[in-house]
Amino acid sequence: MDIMLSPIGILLLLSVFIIGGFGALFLDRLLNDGGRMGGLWAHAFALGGSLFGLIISAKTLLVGQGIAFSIPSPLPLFLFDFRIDGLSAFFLGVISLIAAMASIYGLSYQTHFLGLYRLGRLGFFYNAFVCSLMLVTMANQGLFFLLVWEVMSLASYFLVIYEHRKPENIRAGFLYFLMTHFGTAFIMLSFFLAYRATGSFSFDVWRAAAGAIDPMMQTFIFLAALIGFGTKAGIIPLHIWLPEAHPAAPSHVSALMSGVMIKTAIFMFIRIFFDFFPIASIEWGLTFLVLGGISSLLGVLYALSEHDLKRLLAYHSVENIGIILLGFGASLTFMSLGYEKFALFALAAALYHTLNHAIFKALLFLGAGSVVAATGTRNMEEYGGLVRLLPFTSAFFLIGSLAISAFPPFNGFASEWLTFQALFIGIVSASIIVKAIFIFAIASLTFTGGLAAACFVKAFGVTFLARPRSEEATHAHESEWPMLAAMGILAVLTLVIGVGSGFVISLLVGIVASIWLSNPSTLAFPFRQFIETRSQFADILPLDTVAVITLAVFVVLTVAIMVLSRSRKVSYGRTWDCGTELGPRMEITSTSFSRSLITIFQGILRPTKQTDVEYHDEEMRYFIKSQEVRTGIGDPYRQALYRPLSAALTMVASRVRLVQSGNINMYILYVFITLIALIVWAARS
Amino acid sequence: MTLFFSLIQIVAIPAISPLFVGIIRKLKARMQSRVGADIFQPYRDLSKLFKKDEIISKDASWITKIAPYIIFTVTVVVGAAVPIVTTIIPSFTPGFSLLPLSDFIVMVYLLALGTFFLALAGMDSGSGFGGFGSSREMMVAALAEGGLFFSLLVASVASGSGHVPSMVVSLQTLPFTSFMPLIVAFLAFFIALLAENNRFPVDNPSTHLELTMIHEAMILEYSGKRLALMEWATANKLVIFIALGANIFFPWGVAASLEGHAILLAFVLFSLKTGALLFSIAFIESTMAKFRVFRVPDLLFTSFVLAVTALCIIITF
Amino acid sequence: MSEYVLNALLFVDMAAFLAVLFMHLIKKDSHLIWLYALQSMATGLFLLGTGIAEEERSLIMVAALTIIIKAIAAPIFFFRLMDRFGSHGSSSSYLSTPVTLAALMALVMFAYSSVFQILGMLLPGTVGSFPLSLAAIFMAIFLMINRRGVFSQMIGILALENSIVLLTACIGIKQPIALEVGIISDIALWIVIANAFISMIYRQFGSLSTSDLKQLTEE
Amino acid sequence: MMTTFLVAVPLATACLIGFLLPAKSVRFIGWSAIFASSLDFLLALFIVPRVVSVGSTGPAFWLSLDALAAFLVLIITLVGFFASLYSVGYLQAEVEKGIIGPNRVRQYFLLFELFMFAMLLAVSTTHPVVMWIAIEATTLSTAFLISFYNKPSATEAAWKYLILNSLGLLLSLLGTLIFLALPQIQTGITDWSMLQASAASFHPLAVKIAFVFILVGYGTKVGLVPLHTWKPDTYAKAPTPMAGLLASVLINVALFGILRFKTVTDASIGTGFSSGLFVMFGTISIVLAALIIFIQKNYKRMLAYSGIEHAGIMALGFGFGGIGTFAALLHMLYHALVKAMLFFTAGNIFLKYSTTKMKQITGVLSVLPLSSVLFFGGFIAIAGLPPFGIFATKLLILSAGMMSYPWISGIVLFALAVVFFGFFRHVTAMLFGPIPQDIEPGESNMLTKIPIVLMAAIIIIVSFDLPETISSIVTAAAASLTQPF
Repeated sequence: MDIMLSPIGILLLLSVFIIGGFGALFLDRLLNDGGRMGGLWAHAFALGGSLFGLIISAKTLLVGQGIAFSIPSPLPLFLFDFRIDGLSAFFLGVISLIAAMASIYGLSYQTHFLGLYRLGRLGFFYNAFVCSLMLVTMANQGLFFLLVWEVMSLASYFLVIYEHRKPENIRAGFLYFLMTHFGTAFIMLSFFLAYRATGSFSFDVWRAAAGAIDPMMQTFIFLAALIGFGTKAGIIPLHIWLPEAHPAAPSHVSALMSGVMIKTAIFMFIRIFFDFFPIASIEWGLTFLVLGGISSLLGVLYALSEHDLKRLLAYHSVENIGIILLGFGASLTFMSLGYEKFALFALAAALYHTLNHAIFKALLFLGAGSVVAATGTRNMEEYGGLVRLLPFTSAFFLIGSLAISAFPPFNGFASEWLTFQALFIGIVSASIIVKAIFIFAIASLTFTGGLAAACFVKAFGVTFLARPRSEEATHAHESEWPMLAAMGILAVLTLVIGVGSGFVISLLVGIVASIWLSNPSTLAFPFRQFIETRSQFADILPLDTVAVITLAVFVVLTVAIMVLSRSRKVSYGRTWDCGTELGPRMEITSTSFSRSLITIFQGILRPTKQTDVEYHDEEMRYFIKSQEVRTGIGDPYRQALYRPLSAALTMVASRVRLVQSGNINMYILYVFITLIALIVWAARS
Repeated sequence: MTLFFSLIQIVAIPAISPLFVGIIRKLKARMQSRVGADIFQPYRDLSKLFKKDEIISKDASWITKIAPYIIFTVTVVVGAAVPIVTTIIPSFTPGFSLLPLSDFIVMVYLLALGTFFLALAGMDSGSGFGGFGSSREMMVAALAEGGLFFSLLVASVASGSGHVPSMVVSLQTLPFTSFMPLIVAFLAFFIALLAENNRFPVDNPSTHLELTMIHEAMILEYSGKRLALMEWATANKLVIFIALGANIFFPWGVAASLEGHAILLAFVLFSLKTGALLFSIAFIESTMAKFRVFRVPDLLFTSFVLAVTALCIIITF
Repeated sequence: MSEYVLNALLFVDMAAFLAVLFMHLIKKDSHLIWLYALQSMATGLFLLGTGIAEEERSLIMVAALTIIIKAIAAPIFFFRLMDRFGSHGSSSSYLSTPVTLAALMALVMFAYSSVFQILGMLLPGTVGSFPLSLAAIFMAIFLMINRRGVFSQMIGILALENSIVLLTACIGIKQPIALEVGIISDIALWIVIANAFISMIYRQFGSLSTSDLKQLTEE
Repeated sequence: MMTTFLVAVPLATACLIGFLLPAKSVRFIGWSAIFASSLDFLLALFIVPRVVSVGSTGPAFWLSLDALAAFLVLIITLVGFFASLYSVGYLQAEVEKGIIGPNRVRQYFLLFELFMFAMLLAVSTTHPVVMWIAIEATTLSTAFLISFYNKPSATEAAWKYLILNSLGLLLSLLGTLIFLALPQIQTGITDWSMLQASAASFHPLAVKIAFVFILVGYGTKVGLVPLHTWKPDTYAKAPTPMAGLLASVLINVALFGILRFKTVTDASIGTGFSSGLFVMFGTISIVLAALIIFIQKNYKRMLAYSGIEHAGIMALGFGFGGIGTFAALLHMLYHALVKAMLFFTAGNIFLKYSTTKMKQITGVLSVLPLSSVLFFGGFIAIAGLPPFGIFATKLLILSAGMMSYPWISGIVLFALAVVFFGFFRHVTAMLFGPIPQDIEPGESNMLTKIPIVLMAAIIIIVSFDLPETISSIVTAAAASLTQPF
């Protein structure tokens, strides 16, 4: 057993990040170069650490043998209990992969903050964030998990408010940390309820005692876990922090947050509903299906109405989480209906989409980061014509857009196709309600696909094509090679994982099977057999043939036409402009692009339009000096849910404040009444 | 033998698609009591365009240059997997057949890939028309996908398989009584066909009037061989949809084997069915007025609802 | 102890109780001081009586100390203080007199209620009346609640302390002399500090009414 | 012998400052105070391991330290040392700004040393009445410290502090005397062990009523709701170093008093009665403090209510028993350190902005780089977020509570979330944002910076790996609380 898979290996992994983090702070203080060396040090160590993590996860999967060990702690209930089995190895792999790419990207991206903010601080919190992300997949004890979970939220909070001179970042950070804390309170509640039901915080005890919990307690545990982890995943009513926080963070961090951090919630969903308490009734599966459907549909609609590039991508994370939850809900429903094979298959689809979304969302965010760094603004209306100035970034962003809109040879399509197959199985199930919900799920997935394609035509078209719409867009310049390298690798990955879908499906089915088949004592799980017998999965979705045929026909066609029309001349003239000079304002903008779809879905989006007209002189009101139109979409969550909540809290608090009336006689009366009441109570009890 | 037959299958749709366009124009002309050009005119147009020089806008990027090729390839690739006369799947070497391509989800999304690049090409030249055309096109495509997807899903559930050729085979054996949901699904599919191929109630293929054109706006900037490819790809797409509509929802007569007489019978039946479809398209184009843009979503939602009702009927009984 | 001594001690206990009762009814602060002096004198005598009856030399010493400090020194100190306040030396109460009397009566009934009956029987010595001094304690607290004057709150605290000492004397707890002296010196120090504060309040607020002491709230 | 020397040191310095040193020698007074408290701290460091090994130091002049007392002595001397350091710096800054005259410094340090003496005496005595006298002495010594600035509002706060605390303490005197009057113990000096030994024979009703008097009495001193009303005014108006000391250490001393009697009551009538009272008081305190912090406008009052909330958490911990007791004791240490650091950093903010209204304070991060970072660190610690110890103790207390009072633990969990909500909103409003025009950035003198940095270091050390001696003393103390001998 080489050191990689032993407790020493894991501790070595953590120490890499600790050295990276504190080294960065120390270097930042030592040499006053604005933290450049510290930042480089931090990102280099983060890269090393994530590659190390990748190796560990790969080895664990190949050897098919999990690791479990625990380190005692001075406090009674606390126990630093580690466990890496198939599922955590997979998530550890995804996290390490995206962290590695983000670190490569970060190596040169961080120089943009030089002179504005200290880079050592960014390096420190970045390492803390990646380290806690990895620990979340390994924790095997309730309190240890909560500790790591909160460290993750804290580190990501500091990264969100890294540029603390911008007030909107502070607001975003505030909302983010508040919502995560609200979510953690619910997670704590569900863990305490589980502690009360099983008597211990260790997940192994929970696994053993799963059957013995009475249904009422079990529903509470599931409900609290749903709300708690739902807040972190960004399910629709609890998602309001996501479009605020992800764009505020530095781009390689938002790639990590959007690609991987929200996946830790999915990881815990799978752990709770399949690993600890695999006794969930069918209602839970259907709830997840409905939530997934709503999240995906509304997520893509809100993305359509956005004209801030990074917020658009953040809303797409909500949409893709919805798709993952569709797969997850389907597997839960099949589990409760007793079709183990289909449940395994649906869960593999969910995991596949988790992997795919992590890759292409990271690619898109890194691309957006380069665009924002090049132009200095996040507003898409000021982009345009960047395809010539940022050739590589635009190519990678295009590949990312193709992947996210689920077009065949790319990985997005593979996982969406699998989710479709899982949902199709659901239609022929027994009861009417289940059928209806599955049809709703398929409908939401179909429309999500179509609308996502529309959204990314807008995103790519407005950002990269045609003429620059603003001054900054004309001065854009291509990002340095590490940033391009990171994006390049991710772009190739989207193609490779898409085309090699047969192999990836067998890998995922192996991982999913490991949840149920790994015997508790030795933690060995039959992963290798699934790899060997991957031929059985090969014919499910052979995207490789699709890719080869399309490429072949494309090449034959191009060559043929090139040869045929070699004698024809190609001249470059002005775009047809009906005689008037085409200015940058005459191109379509992102708002006008999505206006038609917003008007169609106005029932859901409630678009708002505000016109302010300024006249030359107020009385006469004939000659308009300037007119401003502000369009936006309604935010039902804040009006209907969050503002009334805080207003109620303030109202109750102002009532309670009257206790401190300032009158000393009243204070003595409080003491006297408490005394009398307690005496009477003592005498009676 | 199968190698030769597979090559024919790939070449067949691009070959006959200009003919279909010619027939529709001829039928429309006749209904509007005009003589109209003869049915082979589109072939001449294409060859003329291939011989002409090209002007590309200097604002355009490599996407404008490459998009026509991608779109045309997509239509050819999907066309290869659509059963026209026989349900045998073309395969070059034993392990390498076009089976994966014939999965209806792969088809729908490949066609969507074509539309994606078409929209991007539209926006690339930076003119107002192109941008607006792409916006409208993506709106229609997004909404039509629901109806299209669900109607094919009804057929897939009825036949129990995802691949179109095997769908056709098993649907042929279906008893007449349970064909009612398939008719409803066909209606939904037909509306989706009109929307996807920019046919009449949704978009006017023959106009260049800014207000009414969606598809034409996107290829406004093209000229020469790229314009030819675009026109040809649109024609291919039309044939694919018609072939799907004809063979899935009216499956009888599609030859299961390669003997001569079965092929001949299948050929006759296929031309009858497509003739009827072409006639109905032409009929709609000459009698109905084009819908206002914001009434198109209602049409597409009706197609979606029709398809969902068909699905519900199929599942419950 | 003889019958006669027990009756005398009961009478002294009753006197202390009445002193606290009357504190509620009078308006002027100077009368308050007299009543406090009366209560302290009664407590001192009670201690003296029990000390003599049980030949407890330490108790007699404590009694003497109480009388000197609480019955004599404190009131003189208060009177010298009162000259400076002039017309402000009176304080009104929140509840009108009949309602105050009703409340006091309720408190007395509560002190005599079954809750404390068991407690009374349990405790060793039954000199004087345990519930009576308990009632005095509750009334002293109620005095602080009811009166608006800062001075009367201080007197309330001191009356409460006297009734506690009286109660412990009733129960018959034998405290080592050092602790008794400690408690009395605490109270003496407290009186000095409280009066310092009262003069500061008078200097800064210009009046002794607690209704002026209302700025510190949450707004 | 050690304990008497420990207790005597502050008394000696008080006399030294009071009589021997002239008022003008401000520097010398300051250094003697620092020397005294550092000596005390070293003594405590010396005593605690001995108590861990021996069990309790031998009685001398009624003074003996068992595990619980030694732990509290450690906390008092530790925070006292930092408070004295910070007071010197703070007063020096205030004298420079002309808020107070140099001769007031002498009065401050005299009362400071008396206060330290009273607390140490209260913790180390064996006799309940002597403990009462000592706690009464803490009230008297701090009364003038609260009205230190001679403003009407300071006097009002001091008066309320004096009256309410004296009322509370008299009630607890009554409770103590009833406890002592219970039949069997009539002979002279009684100490805790004797009380506990004869506890079994007390009549349950008498014990209950006596404990109620004790709880309401000392509860007023701890500041449990509804007896807390004097606390926000006092901490808002007292000079910040003193407010820090009061908020962090006095709670523990008063809680110590209640805990002593809790062991006696538990010995006689079982833990049901006292834990029910503790849990009830704890929950109400947390809920009320949570609500008022939410709409608070003054950051010193906000810290006061946070003190009330943490008093509630500790009361909950002791009420839940089992792991809860251990966690609550540990919570005492963490809370004392973090609350003191928070107050001292708030003091730095007050020195710079000279207003306590949070509305007028923005951009502290750029004005006071060090204090703001520690203030934010303190906030993260007090709100119970991971890297710091309070996260662990909060979780332990809640999990202990989950077993016996599940519904209450649920309510408390969400009340703590509301506290975090309110606290976080105010802290972010203060820290970030532009620098106001008339404030020039930069920390004040060195002595206001060193103590907070040292405290931060100690908090991190104690949170990450609890030193052996401290964890053993806390386990010993918890054992003495849960199963009385």
